[in-house]
Amino acid sequence: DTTLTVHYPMPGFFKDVMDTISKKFMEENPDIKIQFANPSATYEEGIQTIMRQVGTSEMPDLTFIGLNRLRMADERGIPVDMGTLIAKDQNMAEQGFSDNILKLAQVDGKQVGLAFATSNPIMYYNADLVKQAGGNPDTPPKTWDEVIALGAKIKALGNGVDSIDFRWQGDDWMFSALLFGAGGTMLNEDETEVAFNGPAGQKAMEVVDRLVKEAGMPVFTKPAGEQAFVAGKVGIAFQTTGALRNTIKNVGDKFDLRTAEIPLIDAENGKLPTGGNAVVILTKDEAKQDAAWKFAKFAAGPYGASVVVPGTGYVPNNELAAKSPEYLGDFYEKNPLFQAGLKQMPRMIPWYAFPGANGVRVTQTIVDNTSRVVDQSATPQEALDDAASEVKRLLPRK
Amino acid sequence: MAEIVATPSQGQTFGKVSARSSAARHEARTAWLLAAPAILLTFFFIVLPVFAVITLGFTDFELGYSGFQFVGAENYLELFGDRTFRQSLWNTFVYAAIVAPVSIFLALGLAMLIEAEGIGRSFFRTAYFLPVASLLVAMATVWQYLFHPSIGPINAMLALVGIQGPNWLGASSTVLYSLAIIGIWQTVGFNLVLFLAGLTAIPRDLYAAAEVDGARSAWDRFRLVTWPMLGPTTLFVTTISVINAVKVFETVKTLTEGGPNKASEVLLFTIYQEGFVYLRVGYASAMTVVFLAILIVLMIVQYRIQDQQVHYT
Amino acid sequence: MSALSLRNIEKSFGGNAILKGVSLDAEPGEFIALVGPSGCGKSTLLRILAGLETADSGTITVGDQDLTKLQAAARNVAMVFQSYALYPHLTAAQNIAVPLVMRRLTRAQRLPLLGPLMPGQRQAIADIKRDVRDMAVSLKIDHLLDRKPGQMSGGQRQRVALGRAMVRRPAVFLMDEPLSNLDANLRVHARGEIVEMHRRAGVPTVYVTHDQAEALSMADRVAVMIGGSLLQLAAPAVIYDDPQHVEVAKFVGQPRINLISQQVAADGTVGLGEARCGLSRIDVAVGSEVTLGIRPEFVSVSREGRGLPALVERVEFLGSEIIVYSRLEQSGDTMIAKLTPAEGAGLSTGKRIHLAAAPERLFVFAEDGRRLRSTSLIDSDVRELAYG
Amino acid sequence: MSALSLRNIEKSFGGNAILKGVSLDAEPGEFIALVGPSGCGKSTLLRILAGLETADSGTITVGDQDLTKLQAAARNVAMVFQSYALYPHLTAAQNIAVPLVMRRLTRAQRLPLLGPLMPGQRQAIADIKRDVRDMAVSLKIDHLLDRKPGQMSGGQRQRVALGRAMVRRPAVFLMDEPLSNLDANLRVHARGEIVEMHRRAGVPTVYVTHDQAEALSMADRVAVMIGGSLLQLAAPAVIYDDPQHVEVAKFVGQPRINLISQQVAADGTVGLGEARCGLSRIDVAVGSEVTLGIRPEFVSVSREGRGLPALVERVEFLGSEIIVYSRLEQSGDTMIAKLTPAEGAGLSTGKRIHLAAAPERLFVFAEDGRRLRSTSLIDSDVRELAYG
Amino acid sequence: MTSNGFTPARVARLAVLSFGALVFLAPYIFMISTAGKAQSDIFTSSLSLIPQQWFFFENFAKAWSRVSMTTLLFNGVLVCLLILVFQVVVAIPCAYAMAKLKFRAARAMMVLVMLGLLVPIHATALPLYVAFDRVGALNSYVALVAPFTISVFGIFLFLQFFRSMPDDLIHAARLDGMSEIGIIARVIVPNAWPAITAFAIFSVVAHWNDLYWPLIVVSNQAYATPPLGLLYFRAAEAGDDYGALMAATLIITFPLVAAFLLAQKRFVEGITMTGLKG
Ligand SMILES: Nc1ncnc2c1ncn2[C@@H]1O[C@H](COP(=O)(O)OP(=O)(O)OP(=O)(O)O)[C@@H](O)[C@H]1O
Ligand SMILES: Nc1ncnc2c1ncn2[C@@H]1O[C@H](COP(=O)(O)OP(=O)(O)OP(=O)(O)O)[C@@H](O)[C@H]1O
Ligand SMILES: O=P(O)(O)OC[C@H](O)CO
Ligand SMILES: [Mg+2]
Ligand SMILES: [Mg+2]
Repeated sequence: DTTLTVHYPMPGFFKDVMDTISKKFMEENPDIKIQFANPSATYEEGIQTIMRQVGTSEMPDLTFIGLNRLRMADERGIPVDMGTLIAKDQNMAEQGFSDNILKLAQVDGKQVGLAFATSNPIMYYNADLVKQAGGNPDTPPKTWDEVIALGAKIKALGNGVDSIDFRWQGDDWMFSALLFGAGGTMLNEDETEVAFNGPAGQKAMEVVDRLVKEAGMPVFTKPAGEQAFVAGKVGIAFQTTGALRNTIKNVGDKFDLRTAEIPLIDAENGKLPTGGNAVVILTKDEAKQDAAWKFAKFAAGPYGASVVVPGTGYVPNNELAAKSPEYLGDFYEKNPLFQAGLKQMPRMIPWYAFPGANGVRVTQTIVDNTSRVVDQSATPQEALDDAASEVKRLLPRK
Repeated sequence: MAEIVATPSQGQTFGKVSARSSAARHEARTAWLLAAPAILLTFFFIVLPVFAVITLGFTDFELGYSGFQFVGAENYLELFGDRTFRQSLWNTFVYAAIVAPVSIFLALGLAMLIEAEGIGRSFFRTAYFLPVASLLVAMATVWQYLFHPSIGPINAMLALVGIQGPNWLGASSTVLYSLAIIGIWQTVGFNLVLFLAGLTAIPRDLYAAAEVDGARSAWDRFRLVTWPMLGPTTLFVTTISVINAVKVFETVKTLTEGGPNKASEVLLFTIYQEGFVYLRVGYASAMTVVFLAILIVLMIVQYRIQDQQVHYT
Repeated sequence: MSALSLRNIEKSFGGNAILKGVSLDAEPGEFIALVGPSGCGKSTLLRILAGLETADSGTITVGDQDLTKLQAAARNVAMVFQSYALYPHLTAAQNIAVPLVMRRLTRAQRLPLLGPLMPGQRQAIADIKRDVRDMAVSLKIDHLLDRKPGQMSGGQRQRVALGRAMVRRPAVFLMDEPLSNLDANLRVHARGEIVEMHRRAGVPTVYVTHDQAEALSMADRVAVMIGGSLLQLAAPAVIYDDPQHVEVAKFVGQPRINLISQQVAADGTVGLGEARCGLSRIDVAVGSEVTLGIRPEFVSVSREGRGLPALVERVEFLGSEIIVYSRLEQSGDTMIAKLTPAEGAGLSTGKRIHLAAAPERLFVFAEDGRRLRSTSLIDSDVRELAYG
Repeated sequence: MSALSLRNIEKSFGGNAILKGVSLDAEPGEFIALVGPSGCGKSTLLRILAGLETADSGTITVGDQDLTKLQAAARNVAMVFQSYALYPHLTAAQNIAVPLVMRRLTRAQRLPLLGPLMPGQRQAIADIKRDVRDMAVSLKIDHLLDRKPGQMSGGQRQRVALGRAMVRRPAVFLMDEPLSNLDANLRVHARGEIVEMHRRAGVPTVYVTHDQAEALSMADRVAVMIGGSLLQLAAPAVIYDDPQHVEVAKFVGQPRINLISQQVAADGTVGLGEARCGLSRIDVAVGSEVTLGIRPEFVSVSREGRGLPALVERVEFLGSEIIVYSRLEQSGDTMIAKLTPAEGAGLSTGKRIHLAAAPERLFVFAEDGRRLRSTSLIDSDVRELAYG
Repeated sequence: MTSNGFTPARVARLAVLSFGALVFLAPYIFMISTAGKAQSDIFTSSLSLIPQQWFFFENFAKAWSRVSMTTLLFNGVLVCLLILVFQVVVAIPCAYAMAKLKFRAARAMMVLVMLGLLVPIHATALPLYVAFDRVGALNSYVALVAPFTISVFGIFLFLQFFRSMPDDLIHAARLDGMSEIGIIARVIVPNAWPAITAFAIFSVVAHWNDLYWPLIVVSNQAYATPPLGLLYFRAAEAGDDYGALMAATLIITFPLVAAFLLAQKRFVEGITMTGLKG
């Protein structure tokens, strides 16, 4: 018998999903036992916990790492290289792991994990408020200008109703959504210069600024924004599709919840960052590695995806799951709210991961400076410049 | 004693001397034995770690990497220029400067009211003490909701009287004060109980004497008897309150993560971030040393000021 | 009009009647000692007088002013507490100054920082300082003025407490066992000081004590309170020599008065051996139970001859006197006799002695404790005179 | 061999010599009272005896056993403390049982849960219970055995403390002011009980008090300690009537002895008015300073006639006696006289009186306090006899 | 002092106290109300304390099943109990020696105690973490308990209390034949219950609620203490199930509140007697 210790982040999203998957896995593999380590609240805390535990007996055998933190993990030599395991396995594609999908969890071509849950940012809106504000909920805004105009109208409803909640807190993901949507990048090609303060970045940050100035977006903390939205006090929210299931539950039948694709500054070439995480094998124990590999494939495989997608709102990361009637089947037809994320899948590119030891700090710097724009204590330009110079300092000197 | 040890031959000649020192030695040996566990544990869990922190403060030790180098005062120099750390120092100071005095005086006032009141003493005592006994991690969620800018009860009530409530935890201008309110809420009960105990210990005769002496108003009696007699309690309460305020961590960790834009970054949170999140133990140790130094200086200053005024019977 | 007058003061705590209608008048400058066993209500009465406690009924007047409804702070009454109740954080000088500061300075003048800016404050403070010093000089504690109570001995603290009470020239002066915290020698000395101080101040004083020696030696009149009632209020000698109640006789006098229960004989007399007293028929019936009292110093002891036979149980030598405890052979009552060393020489436990008493020294008390009128007789007179 | 013997005990605290070489022997069954003013070292001596404090030098023997090096727990010495020091959480019975439990049960037998399983424990406990009950019966507290100290009166607590000390039949019995927490009446009563108990137990006892009446009335011998030295150890009457040191005379006797400084006259005499004493030339030179002492009860007062003129300063009425404080017109010394109420009748402050004393009642003390041999003379004898 | 009548001053006093109590209890009122609400009923635009549907049972059931509440409570009780027992067992003999025995180190120890009072676990957490890591003791009850086995605050508190205990009592015990350990066990401890209770409340409240240290040394749910458990339970993103969270909070808060209610009289008494008031 083998016992695998599994660690994962964001129990709010994944607790139920993990329980279901591990139960099923243990039924199918009676000789392997799954036990969970304490989950971490965020991807960042997750990776920090693992980094602290490396080399100690506390280190779990498997963990789920945010896609943007795989690079950091790899730089410290934490994950087991899955290349050899894949080579042994031979029929990955048949199990639904296309090359495209495998790529999501590669760092410099090295397979460090298997993507488990993938997401992109979408627009949630309160159809009732949109209607009250004179909009048509069936044709949600397609550009940021339209969003801002609609937001201003919603704000004008008064009665404590807020217009927009743009989820800029926590990490740089939503900023990336604006930046990539404008065709920008974080650093230049060879990662020697900061690039997010270029024209694309300026456009991105200006959107944030205008959301506040023109559409009256308030300064929400993360939970405050969520709560206000599900309470029916916010017109439009932008955040990960992964939060969909929870949002549906929290809204109940208080109002008519809808979703739509997120506007892009560059509607033609704009891209979106891929959120989510990948399962990573940590154990160096050969015997355990086999069991771990089995579990990793199971979780990231079609069965896993068929649990993750309906249970959270993530988009399918496994082609088999997406297409085979055995798994998701007619799920999307029956659940139109889930379609927004699905439709955006072609635009998904990797969530950019900064090089070096200070990755977490870098993203924190971007968040801090975005907050200055949100609370209007800095202009977009100032915020970008400050962020750029700070990030430059934090990047590894080459 | 020292001389006797130095000249054992003399000690032998006078039986009386050895009798005395043997009894005294026996007592001292017993005392050592009884104190030994405490001394050992203090050494291992307080003294040694403090020295370790001081030492680590001069290294570049990082968790996850083995080995480290001594870097002299580099960490301290870096601290000097660290915007986050300066912000964090200032925030901690502001927080403590609000929470400690308010929670002390509020507790004192409430304690006197409860003491003067016959009924419901144990109800009030419990009601005010409850926050002390409850999980901040959990209560933070409630506070987050209470403070919610648009759907929160506090702003809803303010709206009833026509006041546009602030964005309590969301705005960098108010976040620290909001945390201070929670801090006060959590500390008052503790101080209150201490003050209640202090009040019961004041001899009733002193109040009688004050009345006979012509202290007509409650304020006069407070100035003449209550306040001076509570001196030692106040000293203790102040010490505990200041230390606790400087140690604020849980609310920041659970409610704001230091944000927005470091507006609620406080010392312990910064140390935690550096040490356990960014894993820079050496740098975090240097911060810890500064933190300890601040505590010690604060206490010395406070004792100096209060010692002159506090009366111990 | 008396200087201080209490009329029918009643007080109960939670249903227990503690004071059962106490009335008392003091002349100007009179020193009244209030004695009684512990718990009889002395402190309660004093606290009512001071306004620290409110009576359930009754009135208090000082001079021609009715104090009953005034607050303590508004009465011009000073009090010295058993615990002294000095403010531990203030120096002796500050302690003594408190009542003056409270009365002479306005609220504004007392403010910590602003006070000195108020008009007249400087002058008033200078006056207070002078008065405090004068008081301290007269109590011989001017060298202690800068000390705090914690740094003073019991006797010194007591004087500071006296100073604080006297400095404001009160209309009435109250003291609640001010000497009970002092040791025996200091206590005797302090008695003299308080009497002296009282004479100079000339203020009516009520002095509570449970030490009867203190009461007898210091007071103009002694009020004996027992169980919430004033049983007798009279000059010390009267209290001692002419007690109106058995409890008064019992409480006053050291060693305690000898008390013997007896039935009134058919001839209407009671007595001890040959010393007999006649009682009035109006007061008491033949055969009813009465109590005879005789003070130890009036019991005479002889080795042989007349008197009631008794066995010595214990002899206590006290230097200038000897106390003999013996048991009467007939009745089994214990009798205490107080003798000079010469008289008591050679007495020891187990010896047989004879006790006698002068009939004019016998007190007779009725069953309810009241003193009965009696005529002293010697045995031979009885048949002729008594019960006539 | 004496039952208890202290040899040359010395003790200092932080450089202050508290005991300056104290030696003391007690016969089997003797009751010794140790008196002295507060702070003279009485408790310290007792604590050294008990082994609670170690002496700097000196030896302690009980019977023929040298205790000096033994720990308190190993000495068979019992002590009753001023505060009684009863265990507040234990009942009276448990309190009394403690010393027996500690001595008769092994460590294993005392264990909370395992104890009862040990062989012999049951029997030992039954014995202890019986002994405790016997003790309680003899102290008349058997009805209190289940109460805790908090539920008992002062007198009852004191008896429990006595019971705890006596139950183990100690070789020496020590008491440190056991009565000082009781009120006056109870104190007189308790004195008798302790003496009685001591007589029955027959254990040498050292009894510390600062109340001289207690010492005189209870002890076989009284040890007067002043400033860390034993000044006199003798029977009570000897201490009172024949003090060997001025401090002893001063400390014993209530009211205090009258002391008057005088220079030895050219004829080698000193005296008070006509009552004069001759001194031996060997003891003291003409013109040197001595102190005359006369007890208040031996001062006689007359309104006119012979004797030294004096002004009455204060008259204290104490029921059975009257104390008169007066100031000698010539020397300005204060003199205290103790009179019967009859003798004192009519005296009041400011009256002029004449004081006289019997020469044989005069004590003469040298400057260093030693008592001087003296011969009593009356004025007319002086020329002929003195300084011969 | 406390008359039976309702004077205006008294009414004002009661009003102030009651209002204050209401403010202090407000978070609990919301907590209880939320614990009874369905998920979609919690964040609404209307303020209502009364749940629309009665959801207490569901929420408590969920709280109980979604985190292993029994494990959390067990861990909390075990850790607090172990800490308390060690602290008391270590501090009492030490405080006794410092208060009642003569030995040269007493003075130095007093200084150590005063300094120790100033050093919170937060300051020593880093090296302690490194040390526990090195000896492989992370994620264990040892790691949760060991650093708190010494409580300088406890020593300080007991010291104050013992100083006020009469020397005579200890002398009597020595004369009765007790060893020093015997004195502690048979005389000191039975009479120190008020102080022990007061200390117990301080200690249990602090450690039951402590998040900092468990967060650092525990990553395995089997050793999670209540606050840690709640932290995991709390939604990481998107308002998760607040009703269940509040129910869990109530479950975890209850033991402490009950303990305080039971012990409060002794607690106040204990503080009074330990001379914290001076
Ligand atoms: N505030 C109170 N509440 C209830 N009972 C009281 C109160 N104050 C006094 N008593 C009771 O009233 C009685 C008289 O008390 P008081 O203090 O007047 O006695 P005392 O004569 O001064 O005694 P002592 O000589 O011991 O001082 C006592 O039985 C006491 O218990
Ligand atoms: N442990 C100690 N350290 C320093 N000084 C002490 C100590 N114990 C006693 N003393 C001093 O020794 C002197 C004698 O003390 P002791 O207690 O023996 O007096 P005492 O005769 O019993 O007085 P009292 O009648 O007041 O009880 C006092 O001055 C006291 O201050
Ligand atoms: O939740 P995910 O995995 O979609 O990641 C999105 C970011 O964390 C949201 O800020
Ligand atoms: Mg009284
Ligand atoms: Mg003593």
